[in-house]
Amino acid sequence: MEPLEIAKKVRDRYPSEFIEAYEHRSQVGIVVKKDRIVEILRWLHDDPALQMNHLADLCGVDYLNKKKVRFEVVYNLYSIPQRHRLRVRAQVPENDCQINSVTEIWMGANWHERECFDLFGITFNNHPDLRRVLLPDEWEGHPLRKDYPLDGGGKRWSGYEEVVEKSKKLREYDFYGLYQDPTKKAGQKDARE
Amino acid sequence: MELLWILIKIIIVFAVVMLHVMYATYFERKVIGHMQVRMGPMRVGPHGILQPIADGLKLFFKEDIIPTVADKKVFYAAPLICLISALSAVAVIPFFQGFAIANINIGLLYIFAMSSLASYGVVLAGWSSNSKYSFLGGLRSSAQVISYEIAMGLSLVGVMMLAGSLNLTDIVNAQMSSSWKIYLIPQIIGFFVFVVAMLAETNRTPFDLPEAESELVAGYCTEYSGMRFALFFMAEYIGMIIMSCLAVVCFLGGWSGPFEVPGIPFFWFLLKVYFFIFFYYWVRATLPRYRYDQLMALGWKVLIPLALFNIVLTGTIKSLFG
Amino acid sequence: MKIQYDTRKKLAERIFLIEILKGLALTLKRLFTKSVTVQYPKERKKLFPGFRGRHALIRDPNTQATKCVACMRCATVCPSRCISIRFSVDKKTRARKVNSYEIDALRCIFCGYCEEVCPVNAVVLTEEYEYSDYTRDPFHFDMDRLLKNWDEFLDKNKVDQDKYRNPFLRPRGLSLGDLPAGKRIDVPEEWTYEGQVIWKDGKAVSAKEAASE
Amino acid sequence: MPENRVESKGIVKEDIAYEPYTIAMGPQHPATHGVLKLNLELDGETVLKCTPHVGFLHRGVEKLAENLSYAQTLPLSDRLDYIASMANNVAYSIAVERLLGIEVPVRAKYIRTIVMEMARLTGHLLWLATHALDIGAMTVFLYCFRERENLLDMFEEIIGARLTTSYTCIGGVRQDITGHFLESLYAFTEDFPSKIAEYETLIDKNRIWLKRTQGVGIVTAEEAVSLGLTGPTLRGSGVDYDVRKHMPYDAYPYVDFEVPIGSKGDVYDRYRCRMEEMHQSNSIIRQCIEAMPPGPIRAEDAPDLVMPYGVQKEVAADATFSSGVIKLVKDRHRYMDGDVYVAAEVPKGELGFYFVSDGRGVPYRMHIRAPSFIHIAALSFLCKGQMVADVIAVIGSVDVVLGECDR
Repeated sequence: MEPLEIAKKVRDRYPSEFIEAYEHRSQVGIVVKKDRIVEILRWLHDDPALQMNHLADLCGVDYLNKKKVRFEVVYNLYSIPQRHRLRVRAQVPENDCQINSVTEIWMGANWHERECFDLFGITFNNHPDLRRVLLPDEWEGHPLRKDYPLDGGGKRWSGYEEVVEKSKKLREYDFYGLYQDPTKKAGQKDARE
Repeated sequence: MELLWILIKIIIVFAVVMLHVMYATYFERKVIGHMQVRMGPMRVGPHGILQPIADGLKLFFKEDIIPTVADKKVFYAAPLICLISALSAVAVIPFFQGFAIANINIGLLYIFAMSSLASYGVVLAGWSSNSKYSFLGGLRSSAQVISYEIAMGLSLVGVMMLAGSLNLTDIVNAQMSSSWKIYLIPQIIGFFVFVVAMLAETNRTPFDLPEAESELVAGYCTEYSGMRFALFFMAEYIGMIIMSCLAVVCFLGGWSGPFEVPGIPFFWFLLKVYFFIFFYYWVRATLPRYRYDQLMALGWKVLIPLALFNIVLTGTIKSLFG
Repeated sequence: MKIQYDTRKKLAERIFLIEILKGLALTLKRLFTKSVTVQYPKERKKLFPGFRGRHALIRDPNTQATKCVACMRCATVCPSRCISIRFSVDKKTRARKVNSYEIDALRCIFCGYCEEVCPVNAVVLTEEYEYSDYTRDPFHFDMDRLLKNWDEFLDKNKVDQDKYRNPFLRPRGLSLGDLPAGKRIDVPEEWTYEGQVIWKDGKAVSAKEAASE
Repeated sequence: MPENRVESKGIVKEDIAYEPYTIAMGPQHPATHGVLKLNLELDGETVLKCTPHVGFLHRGVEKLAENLSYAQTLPLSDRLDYIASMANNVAYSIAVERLLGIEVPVRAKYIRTIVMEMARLTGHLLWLATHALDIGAMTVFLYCFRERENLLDMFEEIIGARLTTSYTCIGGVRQDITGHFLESLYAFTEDFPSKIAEYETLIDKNRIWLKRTQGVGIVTAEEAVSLGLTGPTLRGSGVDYDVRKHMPYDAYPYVDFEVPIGSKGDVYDRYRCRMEEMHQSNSIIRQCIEAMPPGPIRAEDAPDLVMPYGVQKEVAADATFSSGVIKLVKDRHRYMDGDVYVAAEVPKGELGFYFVSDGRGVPYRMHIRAPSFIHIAALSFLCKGQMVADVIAVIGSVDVVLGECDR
């Protein structure tokens, strides 16, 4: 089925949820509200004419100061039997930063949603195991948000000082404990200090 | 005088066995290397000939790390149990006519006893390390021992029946005087069971489960380092040599050969043992590893029934043809 | 395409371990074939020109200094930002003069973009790959060090600077018009746009020859 | 975590003081292919629960890409699946080209297809090597590396690097290939089927290999699709989904090849799929070599390598350096608002790039759909109820690489 037709079908079926449809480089996407997202995606997944059974990708996007609604969760769907593709973008406002989980529809969405939670701080309701996946559990902040500075903003993750202390302690067992740099005169400080 | 002669024999055998252990490691690396289109050790000496000495030195001078949570006494004892039991089994091997440190009448049983004692060392090492991987390795080892000890013992019953003795020298002499010259021909099933059990008994591929490096890191010897690790290593290779000797004595006619080599009475014996050791390496280079439960299934469901069938067959033939 | 495989075995195969014996035969055969190992410190593989190794600044044979004109293209394109250049501009001629050129080799990811974009072929990644050290300092290359790297590369590989051709100095397969003036150096016929190779009748021939036949 | 009711191997044990034996497999373990950590809860040697932990190799590629131009991000794609970096380069390039609307010249398409299939061979060879080594067949490991080394030598010849190649550029490839490369590659393809036969002699019908792989780590077609598995891992379960056929890119529409499909979805089926794929890759490479036409290797309208980001004005103002290696993009409208998701079939599965552009020379958001990430997520499903030794076999059969997973 043509992707634009699918977008039309979604609009007809869920007029209150539907915001817009667009085409870019011959790829079609629809923007919807987040409240009934599980219902919409389940319909796309189960409908015999659509059969969007492959969740190719799920990720978050942060439109800080660009759009009215700050976050979007993007579902890239593909139908292996029908061979058509559709992108569904659900808007998630900053003050209500949560959306329902789609793990009941696709088991594989589990880690995608964990990653999105980890890097954007979007909470997924009804998720079986919502923990950070790529970053340490005690990490502060969500790095892929646009207001998160590239260099980490000078903030240290908790546990950083411990590691530094430990490395200082272990330095006496280091190779450098024995090694004397012949090019350096005595009393000159090591470059690593 | 008798005692002195035994002492001299012990020293000779000990030195020879240790030399063989050293170079068994070297040849293993060379043979497997060339089978895998690479070269093996090439650095220490011409074609790496001094590699075992370098390895020994390295292991000897390495720091001996003992985990703080280990059961220390057992941790110290485990490699010694392995090594001593393996070495004491050498005592009964007849290298040529009349040359065995102890020519005892229960030689075969003695070897079984010693080789099962060696696995206690492995089990204790796994237990005392207080490490999870070591523990699993030790458990696997104990499971492996009970499945393969029996199969191996039963596979040799046929030989005992034909030779009518448990004395290893007598077994060889009985073979030479029999019409087949070697027991491989009438005992082909027993031989097959023995070879498989032999690989399993010495924890070699495809049955190297206690130390399966891709699953259990290094199994029972994960926490061992330096010389203690080397003791396990030596025990493994001595075990290989003993099992090869046993196979040669029981199935391939010991030191007998198609013709006599003047001056070297142990020529044929060594040649056959070397072939078996080569076979160990050859199998290691070729086969994947069994899974733990599959190995047990093979032991109990295939090898033990086969060995029992072999006993019945041997008994039938012996009673029919005398 | 459904894969067709049959792992059932015949009785003879089951009993006599045929497949295991085949495997053993293969390893025994390989025991007697020549090994493929390269005994590294004794023998070395010949690297292909353009191997992306240690950085160097090409020493201009006329001036004995760098060819760099401080255009900042390499520093701009570098994805890991490991190149830092300081230059001064002559107020009258508006010519730029390089004051310092530094590469932090530990930051570098060896993508080769710098040598590809350099319009005068000043910076290059040499075929030198053995330059490990015990401290970090030696990997912070300044301009003298980079020029010395080039000399060392020429000496070590006995390369004639005039004849040395690195495919990044003139990327293979680009037509002359696409290249800045500094990159229009003579290269083997095969590297030029006109001389690009295609496959014909079981061997690689240049497209020009194939067309003329 | 004491529980009173435990179910394992179909036997329910109730009302016993019970604590599962937990093992942390990794991040330093010989068989976890990098820095993967699996927390296993065992009953004897049976796995009750398997929890993968990743992120040890997280480098923040997605955040970095938001601050680098499209061309500058390309070398970072080498570091995703560092075993077959050529494939990542191609996948990244086709995604950016789709976003910018650039059509690649035919010769470049063929060259890319060749290197992509070579990358698939290197990836599959390394997979087979480590998979066999994990199951204990040590010799296969070195035989595979023998061939892989030849392929890496060819990579070195065309671009000067063996592992982190960065071979493609937006709109083509960076260097043309040479005659020596073509000839050695053709000779390799003639020889390679006999090498595959050699690996198969050692393991394909070996009874130990069959026992270790058949009936282990079974995943049905529905489960596999639901889990999001792709590539040979999905096709082993019998789902006919290959990005090269479903959404052809580069020269794949012009070549003739088949997609091997398994039936049961166990470790052995996935193994067979990849072995067949190696034959298919070999044939694709030969077809491409024979059909490759002469012509330009970079698109006319491809963006400049020195994408003026940050120092844009300074460079543009200086007229001396206006003639770059590649022409500057003339029509700026190429960089317009919009988003695309483009996937390519890399050795591990479907590697997709989701780009959001806001009209600058820098991606506003880049998301990498890394197949390894999803495959590792599926490990807890696949390993449940298996034995410790099977966990190793399953990890090997789904073929993960942690550089791609952690990004």
